[in-house]
Amino acid sequence: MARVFFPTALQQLTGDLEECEIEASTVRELFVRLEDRFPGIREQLASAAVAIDGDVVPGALLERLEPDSEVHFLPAISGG
Amino acid sequence: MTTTRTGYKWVGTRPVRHDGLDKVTGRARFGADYATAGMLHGVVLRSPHVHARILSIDLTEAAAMPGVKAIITGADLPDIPDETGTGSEGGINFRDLSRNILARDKVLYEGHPVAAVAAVTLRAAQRAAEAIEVDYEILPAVLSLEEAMEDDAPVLHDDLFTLGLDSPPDRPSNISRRRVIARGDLDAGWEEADVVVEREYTTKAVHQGYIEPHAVVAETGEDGRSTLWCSSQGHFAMRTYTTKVLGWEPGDMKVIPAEIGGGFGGKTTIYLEPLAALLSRRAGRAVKMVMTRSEVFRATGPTSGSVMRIKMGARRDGKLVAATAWMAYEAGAFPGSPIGPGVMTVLACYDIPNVLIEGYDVVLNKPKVAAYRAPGAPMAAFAAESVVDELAEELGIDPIELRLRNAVTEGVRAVYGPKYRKIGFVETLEEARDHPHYSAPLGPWQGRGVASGYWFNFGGETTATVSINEDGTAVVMSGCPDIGGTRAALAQMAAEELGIDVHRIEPVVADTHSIGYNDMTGGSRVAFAVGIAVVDASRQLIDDMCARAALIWDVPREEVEWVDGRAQSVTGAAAPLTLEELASGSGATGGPLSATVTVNPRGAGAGFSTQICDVEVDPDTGLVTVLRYTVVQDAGRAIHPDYVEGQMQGGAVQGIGWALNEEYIFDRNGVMENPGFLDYRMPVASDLPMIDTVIVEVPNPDHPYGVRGVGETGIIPPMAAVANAVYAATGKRMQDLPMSPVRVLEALSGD
Amino acid sequence: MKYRAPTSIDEAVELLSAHPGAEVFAGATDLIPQIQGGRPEPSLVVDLKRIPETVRLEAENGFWRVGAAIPAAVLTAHEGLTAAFPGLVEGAGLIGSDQIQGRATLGGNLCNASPAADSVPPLVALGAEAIIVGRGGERSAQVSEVVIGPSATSLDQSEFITEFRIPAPSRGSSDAYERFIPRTEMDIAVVGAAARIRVDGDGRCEEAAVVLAAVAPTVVEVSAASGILEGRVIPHYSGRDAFWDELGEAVVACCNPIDDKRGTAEYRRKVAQVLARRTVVTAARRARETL
Amino acid sequence: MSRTHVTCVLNGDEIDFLCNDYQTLLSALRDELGMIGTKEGCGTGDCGACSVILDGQLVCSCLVFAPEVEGRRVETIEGLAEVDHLHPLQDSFLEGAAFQCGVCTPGFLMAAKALLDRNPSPTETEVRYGVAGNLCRCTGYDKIVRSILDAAARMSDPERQKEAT
Repeated sequence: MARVFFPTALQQLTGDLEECEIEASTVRELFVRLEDRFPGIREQLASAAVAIDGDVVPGALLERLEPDSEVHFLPAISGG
Repeated sequence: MTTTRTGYKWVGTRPVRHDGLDKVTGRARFGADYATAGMLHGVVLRSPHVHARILSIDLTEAAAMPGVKAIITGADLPDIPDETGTGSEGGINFRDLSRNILARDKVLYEGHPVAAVAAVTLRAAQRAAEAIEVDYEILPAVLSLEEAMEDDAPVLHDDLFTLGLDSPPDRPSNISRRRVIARGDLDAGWEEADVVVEREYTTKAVHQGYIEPHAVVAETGEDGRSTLWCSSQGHFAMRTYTTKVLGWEPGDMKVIPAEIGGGFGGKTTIYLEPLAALLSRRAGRAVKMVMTRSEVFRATGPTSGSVMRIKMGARRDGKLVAATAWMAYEAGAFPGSPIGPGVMTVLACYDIPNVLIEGYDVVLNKPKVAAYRAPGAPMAAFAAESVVDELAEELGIDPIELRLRNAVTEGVRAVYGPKYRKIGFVETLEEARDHPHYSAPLGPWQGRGVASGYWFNFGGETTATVSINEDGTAVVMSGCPDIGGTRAALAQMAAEELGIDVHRIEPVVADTHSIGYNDMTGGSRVAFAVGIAVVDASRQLIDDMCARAALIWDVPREEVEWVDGRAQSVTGAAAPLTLEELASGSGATGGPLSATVTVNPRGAGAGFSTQICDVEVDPDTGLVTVLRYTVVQDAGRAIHPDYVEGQMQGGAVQGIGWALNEEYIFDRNGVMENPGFLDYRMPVASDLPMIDTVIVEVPNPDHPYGVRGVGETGIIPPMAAVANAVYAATGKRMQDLPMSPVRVLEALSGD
Repeated sequence: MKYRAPTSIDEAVELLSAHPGAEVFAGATDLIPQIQGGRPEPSLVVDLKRIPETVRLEAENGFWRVGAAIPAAVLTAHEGLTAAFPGLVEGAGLIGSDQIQGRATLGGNLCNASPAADSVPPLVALGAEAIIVGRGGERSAQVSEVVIGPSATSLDQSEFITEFRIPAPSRGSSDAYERFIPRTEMDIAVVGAAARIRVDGDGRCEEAAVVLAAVAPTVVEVSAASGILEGRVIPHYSGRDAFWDELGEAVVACCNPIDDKRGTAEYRRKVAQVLARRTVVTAARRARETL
Repeated sequence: MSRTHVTCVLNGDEIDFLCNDYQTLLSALRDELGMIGTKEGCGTGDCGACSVILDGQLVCSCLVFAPEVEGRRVETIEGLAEVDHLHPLQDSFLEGAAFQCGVCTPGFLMAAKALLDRNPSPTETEVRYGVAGNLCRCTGYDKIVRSILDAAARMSDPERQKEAT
C-alpha cells in the first residue's frame, strides 16, 4: 500500500483527507485509483510534479511504486 | 580554497577546461557572433505604455521604406489554446508565451513587443520600426503587489480566475493562484512557543544580469525548414517553444547552440527566436536579431518582487514549534512567478511541527518574470533567515547553534511533504561554526551575519554519447549548453571511467540534429544528470571493448578487465590492448566504438548552503561594505572544484548585489528608469573582498560520483546574511531590499 | 551623421558655423550613450582631439593650461598636475571606469552640463577659467558661468572650449574632491563636494571655497564657507566644534536637490554635509603639508 | 551615403576598412572586420566587454566612433597571444579558472593588460579598481583577481616567464 499525501489545495476534493493508503504498483495505476475515489482529482494532478520517496520524478506515470512508497504532489519546480 | 581529496585520478582535480583556449583568445562564438552572407537585421517595436489597448497598427509607411523586407505583428502568429505544456523546468503556458513574444489586443508592460521588422541594415530596420504607427487606448496600470491584489484593481486579463481558493471566484482578478502548505496544529504551536517574532519583508524585482544580450540568427528556407543559431540554456527547448508559438513542426527546425554568455535562468525561454524565424520565412533570407541592453532589462524576465510576512515561534530551548508565512510574488504581465518553490523552500531548512504557508502569484504591468537561479527561494530565505536571526538573539542562542537545533536531516519530513534523503545541511552549519571567519574579531560599525538556504536540484531528460576515435582519443557529446565549465566536468568523469587523460577527451555540445533530446541547462542538473549518462555510456563502452579484447584473444569475456585505459587479461595470457589499438582495429571486431545513453534520472541530491558575511557600515552615508564573506555548501562531490567554487562565489555575489543595490526602479507611469548597467547596480570588482569557499562533500547516493547540483543554492542565503550582518553592525533590522545607502541611512536616522 | 576631425581651431569653428546641427565632442562618453538612449543623432560630429590647443598641458606665468580634450587618464598620470591640484585630479579620476577615463575629458565633463560632473566642482573651487573660441573669436569665462542648467551651457552653437586656465596654487593652498556613490566605481555621483583651502604660516585657514555637485540644477558654491572657516585651524571632524554645524547649515542652504533614481533629496542634503566636511579636512591637511 | 575609408594599425598590422561615420569602433571591428573577439554587453560603456587599447589607452570600443581611429594603434583580444604562446594573463586565466561563461573574458584580459602595462605589480585593491569597469556576473571576481595577481607575479619573475614559454 503506497502512502499518498494530499497538498492543501487538493483537500477540497479529498474531503479534507490529508493522506491515505492506496494499493498501486505504478503512478499511472495510482492516478486511476485516486480518480475512482476522488472524482476530478486526476485533472488537478496533471500539472503537479510527483515526488516518490522524497524524490521528484519527472514524467512519472510509469514509475514503479514500492509497497511502502510515499507519494507527494508538488507544484512543478523550475530551476535557473 | 578547498582542496578535495578523492582517491580519483581526474574527478576532484582542476584541469584547464577544454573550451578555455577559445575563450581567452576571443575565438569562442557567442550568440551575436554568428553571421551569414546577405543576412537581414531585425528589430522589435516595443510598447511605450505599460497598459494599453492596441486600436490599430499602420504598417504602410514602414513597409514602403527602402531596404525593408518583412514586418510582422501579433496578427501573424497563430492563436494558441490556453494550455500548459511541460517545459523541462515546470509548466509553461504557450498562449501566454506567444502573447509575450508579440502583443495581441493589449500591451501589458513598457517594452512589450508590438511588431518586428527585418531590413537590409540595422539602421533601415530601426527607421522602419519608428515609422510604424500604433494607435493605443491607454488603460489604468497596476504597478505594485498591493494595488494588484485590491478588490477593485484594474484587471490585466479578463479570463484570469484565481486557482486554489476555498471557493471558486466569480470574477477575474490579478491573482492567478493561491498555494497553501499546512501541517500540524498552529494554535498548539503558538501555545508552546516562549518567543515569537513576526515581521514583514519586501524585495524588488532583480535581473539575472548576464553580460551577453539575447541574440539569434534564423534562416528559414522555401521549404519551411529552418536553422537557428542562438545562445540559450537549452536549444531543444528553444526548438520546442519556437515551433509551438509559430505552429511549425519541431522536426523542421534545427537549433545550433552558440556559446552562452551567462543565463542564470534568464535564457530558459524565448523572446526573439520566433520573430527571427518568421521574418526569415517572410523575407526569404537569414535574419539576425540582437537585443540592446535596455531591451534586455525592459522586456526579458527579471525575477519577482515580493511581499512576505513571516511569524515564527520557538521554545526557550531553541526548538522551533510554529511558523506561518504569507507570501505574494510578482509574476509580471502573465501568470507564473516562482511562488511554488517559494512556499516550498521558505521553511525547508527546519523541522517545524506546526506550519501554515500561503502564497500568491500576482500579475501586474511589468515584464513577465523568468527563472533566476533557485527561482523563488532567495527572497523567501531573506525573510525566514532574518526571523531566525531575531529569534536567536531573543533566545540568547548563537544563530548557528539555533539552526543546528532545528536543522532537517535525512528522514525528516520536509515542510512541503516528502522526507529528505541523504543531505548535508548539518555539515554546512558545523563547517561554518568551526571556520576561523566565524570567530574573527570585528571593529566598530562592523557586524557579522549568517544565513542558510535550501534548493531541490533537478534531474531531467538527457542523452549523451561517448565515442572513441581511431587514435584512442574520445569525444563526449551532450545536448546541454555549457555555461560554467560543465564540458570539463563531463570529460573528467569520462576520463576517470575510461582511464585516459582528460585532455584526450573532447567534450562537445551537439545541436538538435546531432544528438537525442536534452532538457535545459538549468536546475543545477548537468553534472548530475548528464554526468550519469556519460558515466553509463563510458561503462558500456568499456564493457564492449573488453568483449572485443576477449574476441581478439579468444578467451572468455570474464577473463578481461579494464585497467588504466587498457584491456587486460586477468590471466596475463596476452599483452594488454590499448584504447588506440582497440579503436584502430574496431572494424574487425564489430564496428566503431561508440555508446549512447539516455536517462531521466531520479535522485538529484538536494543542496544546502550556509554563509557568513562581515560588513562595515558608514554611519554618515549608510554605505554598507562587505569586508569578508565565506560560502559553505554541500556539493555532494566536486568534480572540478574550481568551477564548483566559481558557482558558489558567483551565486553569493549575485546575492550580495540583490541585497545591497540591485533593483528595478520604475517611474510613476511604470516605465523602468534604470535599464542599463550604470544605474542597475550590479557589484563591480572593487565592491567585494575575496569570496572564501568551503566545499562540503556529503555524496549523493544516486550519482556514481556523488554529485549534487551546485549552481543555484549559493544565491539563497546572501540577502539574509548581509541583513543580519548590518543588524549586528548597527542594531537596525533591514526588512526591505535593497539595503541601499539611502535606506540604511534612513534606518540609522530612525531614532 | 558625418564625422570630422579638424586640425585647427579655425577649421573647427568654420565647420560649426556652416553646420547648425553640428556638435563637438572629445571623449564621446556622454554623446554616444545619449544617442543610444534615443536622443536624435546630430548631422555632424566634430572631434576636437586633433586640434593642438585642446590637448596641451603646461604650467606658465602663474597658470596651468589644461587642454579641454585631454583624457582623464592622462591627467591622473601627470605628476605635476597631481601635485598642483590633487582635488582636480581626484575629480577627473572618478569619471567612470579606467575605460571611460581613457576617453572622458574636462571639457566634455563640463559641457555635458550635468550637475553631477565630478571634475567641475574642483574646477570651480580652483577659480578656473574656460578659454572659449567661436565665430566671435576667443573669450574666457569662469567655469561656474559655463553651465546654466541641466544639459544647457552658455556657449553658442559655434563655440567650444579649448582649454582651462587654472591659477597655480600658492604655498599653503591645496584642494580635495570626494563624491558619494552606492558602489565603489561605475556610478554617477549622488553627491559630490570639492574644497580649496589656503592656510597661513600657522596653518590657519585664510581662504576657503566649497563647491557641491548633484544637489542642485548646476554645481553650487557654498559662498558662506569662507566666512565660516577663515581664521580656524581645521582639525579632523569631531562633532564638537560648532563651526562644523555652521558649515553644515550653509551647505544645506545651498542645496536644492531632487528625489531621483540615484538618491532622495533628504539623503543628498545629509550626505552633502558629510562630504563637505571630509573634503575641507582633506584640503586643509594638504594645504598645511605644502608649508 | 558614402562610406569613410579608415587606415589604422590593428594588432601591429596596418589595415584599412570602410565604415559609416555613425558606426562605433566596436561595430567596425565586429561587422566590418569580422573580429568578433571584442564583445558587446551594453553599448554604453558600462560593462567593459568591448574593451580595447587605443594608442596605449584602455577604452570601451562602443564609445569610440570608428573614423576616430584613423592613423591610430588599436589592440584587441585577437592580438594578445603570440604565434606560439599565450600572454601570461591568458595562461593565468586558464589555469586559475577565471571565467565561467567567458563572454566578459576578452574585455577583462584587455583591461588587465592595460593595468599591468602601467603597473606591473599591483596590489589586490589596485587590481580590483583596475578592472572595476568590467562586469562579470559569473565568478564573483575572486578567481579573476587572483589570476591577474598571478600573471603579474609570473611576468615579474624571469624564471616563471621562461617556464611559461
